[in-house]
Amino acid sequence: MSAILEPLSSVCLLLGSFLLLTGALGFLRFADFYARLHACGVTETLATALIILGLMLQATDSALPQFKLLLILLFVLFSSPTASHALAKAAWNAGVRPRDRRGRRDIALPPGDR
Amino acid sequence: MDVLSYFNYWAVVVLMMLGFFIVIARANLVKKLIGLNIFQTSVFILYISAGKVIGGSAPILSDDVTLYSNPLPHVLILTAIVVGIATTSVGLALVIRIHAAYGSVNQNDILKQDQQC
Amino acid sequence: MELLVNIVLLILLVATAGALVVVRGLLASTMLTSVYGLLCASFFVTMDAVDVAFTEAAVGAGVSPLLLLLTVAAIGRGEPRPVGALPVLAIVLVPVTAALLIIGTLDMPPFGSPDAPAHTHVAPRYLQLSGEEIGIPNVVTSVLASYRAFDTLGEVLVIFTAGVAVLLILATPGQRGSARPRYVPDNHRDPHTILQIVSRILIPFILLFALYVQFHGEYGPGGGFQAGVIFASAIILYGLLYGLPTVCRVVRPAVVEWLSAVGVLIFGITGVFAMLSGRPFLDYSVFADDPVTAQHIGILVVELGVGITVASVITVIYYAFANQFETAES
Amino acid sequence: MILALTVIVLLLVMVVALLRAFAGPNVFDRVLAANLFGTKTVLLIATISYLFGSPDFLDIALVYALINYISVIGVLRITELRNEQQGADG
Repeated sequence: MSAILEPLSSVCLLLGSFLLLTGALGFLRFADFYARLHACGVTETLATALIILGLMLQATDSALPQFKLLLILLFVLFSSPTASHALAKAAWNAGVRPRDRRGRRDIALPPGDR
Repeated sequence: MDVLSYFNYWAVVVLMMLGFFIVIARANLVKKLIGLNIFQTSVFILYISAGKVIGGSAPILSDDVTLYSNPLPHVLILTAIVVGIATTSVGLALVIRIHAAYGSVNQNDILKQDQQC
Repeated sequence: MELLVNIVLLILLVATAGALVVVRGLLASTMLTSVYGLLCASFFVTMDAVDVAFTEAAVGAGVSPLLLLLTVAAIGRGEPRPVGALPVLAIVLVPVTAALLIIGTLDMPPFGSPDAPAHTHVAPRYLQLSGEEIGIPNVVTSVLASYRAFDTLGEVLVIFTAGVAVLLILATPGQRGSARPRYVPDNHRDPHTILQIVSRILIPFILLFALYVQFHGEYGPGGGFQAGVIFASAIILYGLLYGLPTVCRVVRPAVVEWLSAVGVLIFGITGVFAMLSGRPFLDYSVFADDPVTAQHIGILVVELGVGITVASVITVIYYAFANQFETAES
Repeated sequence: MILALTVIVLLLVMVVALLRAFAGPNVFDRVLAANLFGTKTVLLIATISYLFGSPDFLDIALVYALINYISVIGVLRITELRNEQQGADG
C-alpha cells in the first residue's frame, strides 16, 4: 500500500512546489497588478490543493490529521478564489487599471469598460 | 563561541532596537504604536526562545515523548499577547481622540498647537 | 532543518521590521504589520509554542491589523509630509542601547540548552506532576487555568479594563456608549454578493471552530484566549460585510458590553466559591470529591469566563472603532 | 526529504511575497502579498507538522487559513468604505 502512496505523495508535493515557484516568479516579475494577481491566484489554489493532498497521502497512525487537512483544503478552496475576486474588484473600483507589457502606462480600454 | 546559539538573542535585540527607533524617531502617533508593537513582540520572541529546548516537543503530554519545551514562558506570553492587543487598542482610541481634538496625529503639529495656546 | 527554518524566519522578521522603519505610508505599514504577525506566529510554531502561535495568529495577524486599519481609516491616511530633520537623538541612542543589550546576551545560556536556569526551576514540576494532579495533557492550559489561575485572573481584568477604557475614550457626548451606529453604509452601489454568500457559508464554521478551540484547549492547543479572539473575528467579518447596523442587530452592543463583565465575574466567582467553603481563593477542589475531576470542572469554568470576556471585549472594541470610522467623515 | 524540499520552496516563496510587500507599488499589491504570505504560512505549518511529526500543529494551520481570509476581506472592505466616503465628500 505505502509503496504506491509514498511516490504519489512525493509527486503531489513536487508538483505543488513547482507551481508555487512559478506563481511566485510571476508575482515578482509581472508588470501590473492584475497580471500578478492572475499569476499567484491561479497557481495558488491548485498548488495548495496538491501540497495538502501530498501531505494527506503521508502515512500517519490515526485519521485525525487527514481530516484536519481536509478541512483546511475545503476552507482554502472556498476562501482563496473569493479573496482573489475581492482583491480584483476592490482594485478595479479604486481605479487601478491594467498596464502595458512594460508596466509604463495604462492600456486603453473601450469606453464602456471604464 | 557558537554564533548560532546566540542568534535568537541578537535577532531579538535588533527587533527591539528597530521598534525603539520607530518609537523615538517617527512623529506619527500610529507609527509609534506600530513601533511599540514591534518592541513588544521582540520581548515575546525572547521569552519563547528561552523556553525552547533543542530536541524537545510542544508541552502537550504524550506517552511517546520524553523531552518537552518549557511551558511557563508560553503561559506568560499567551496572556501577554491578548493583553497587548487590548492595550494597543486603548492607544489607538487615544490617537483617534487626539485626531478629533487637534486635527493631526503628528507629534510635532500637536506640540506646536499646544504652544500656541 | 529546524534550525534553518528558525534562522530564516528570524531574518524575515528583522527584514519586515526594517521595512516598517523605512515605509512612511500608514496603509503600507498596516499590511506589513499583518505580515509581521504571521511571521511571528510561524516562528512560535517552530519554537514548539503551539498555544502562543495560536494566539499570535489570531491577534497579530488578524485583529491587530484590522484595528490599526480602522484607526487609519478614521483619521485619514494622512498627507505625505516632507521628511523631517534627521533624528539625531535616535541614531545615537539606538546603537548604544543595542551594544549594551548585545553585551548582555553574552551572559545568557546558549539557545535551547536543556540545563538553562529557566528549565531547572518550577517548569520540571509542572511537566512531571501536572499529568497526575490536573489530569489533562496540555500543560500550558494546566498552568494557565490552574497553577497560575490568579495570574490569569489579573490578565483577564486588564483586558476588561482596556475594553472599558476604549468605551470611555471613544464615547461621544449625547451618545451612551460609542458603539451605537448612526451611519448607514450605502450597500446598493456595491453589494458584494459573492463575498457575502461565501462568508455566510464560512461564518458558522468559524464559530464552530472557535467553540472547538474553547473546549478542546485541555487536550490540544487552544483555550479561552484563543477561542475568544477567533469568535470575535467571525463577528468582525460579519460586520465588515453587512455593515455595522446589521451586526449590531445580530449581536447587540449592550449585550456584549454586559457579557464582557460577566466573563470576569464567572472567573472571580469561581474563586470566591472556593473561599465560601473555607478553601483558598481559586482552589478548585471544592467542585468534586475526586481532585482530578474537580480540576477539570474548575478549568472548564474558568476558561469559559476567559473566552467570554476576550470575545466580548474585542467585539466591543471593534464596535467602538468601526463607529468612529463610519461616522468620521459624514 | 521531499518534505524538507517543500519547506525550503515555501520559505523561498515567502521571501518573494515579502519582497513584493516591500516594493508595493500600491496598497493592493501589498494586500495580495500579505494574502499570499498567509496561505504559504498555512502550508508551511502543515508541512512542518509532518516534518517534525507533531500533528497538533494542524489546528494552527486551520486558524491561519481562517484569519488570513478574514483579514484580507477586512482590509479590502475598509479601504473600499473609505474610498466611498471620500468620494461622497469630495
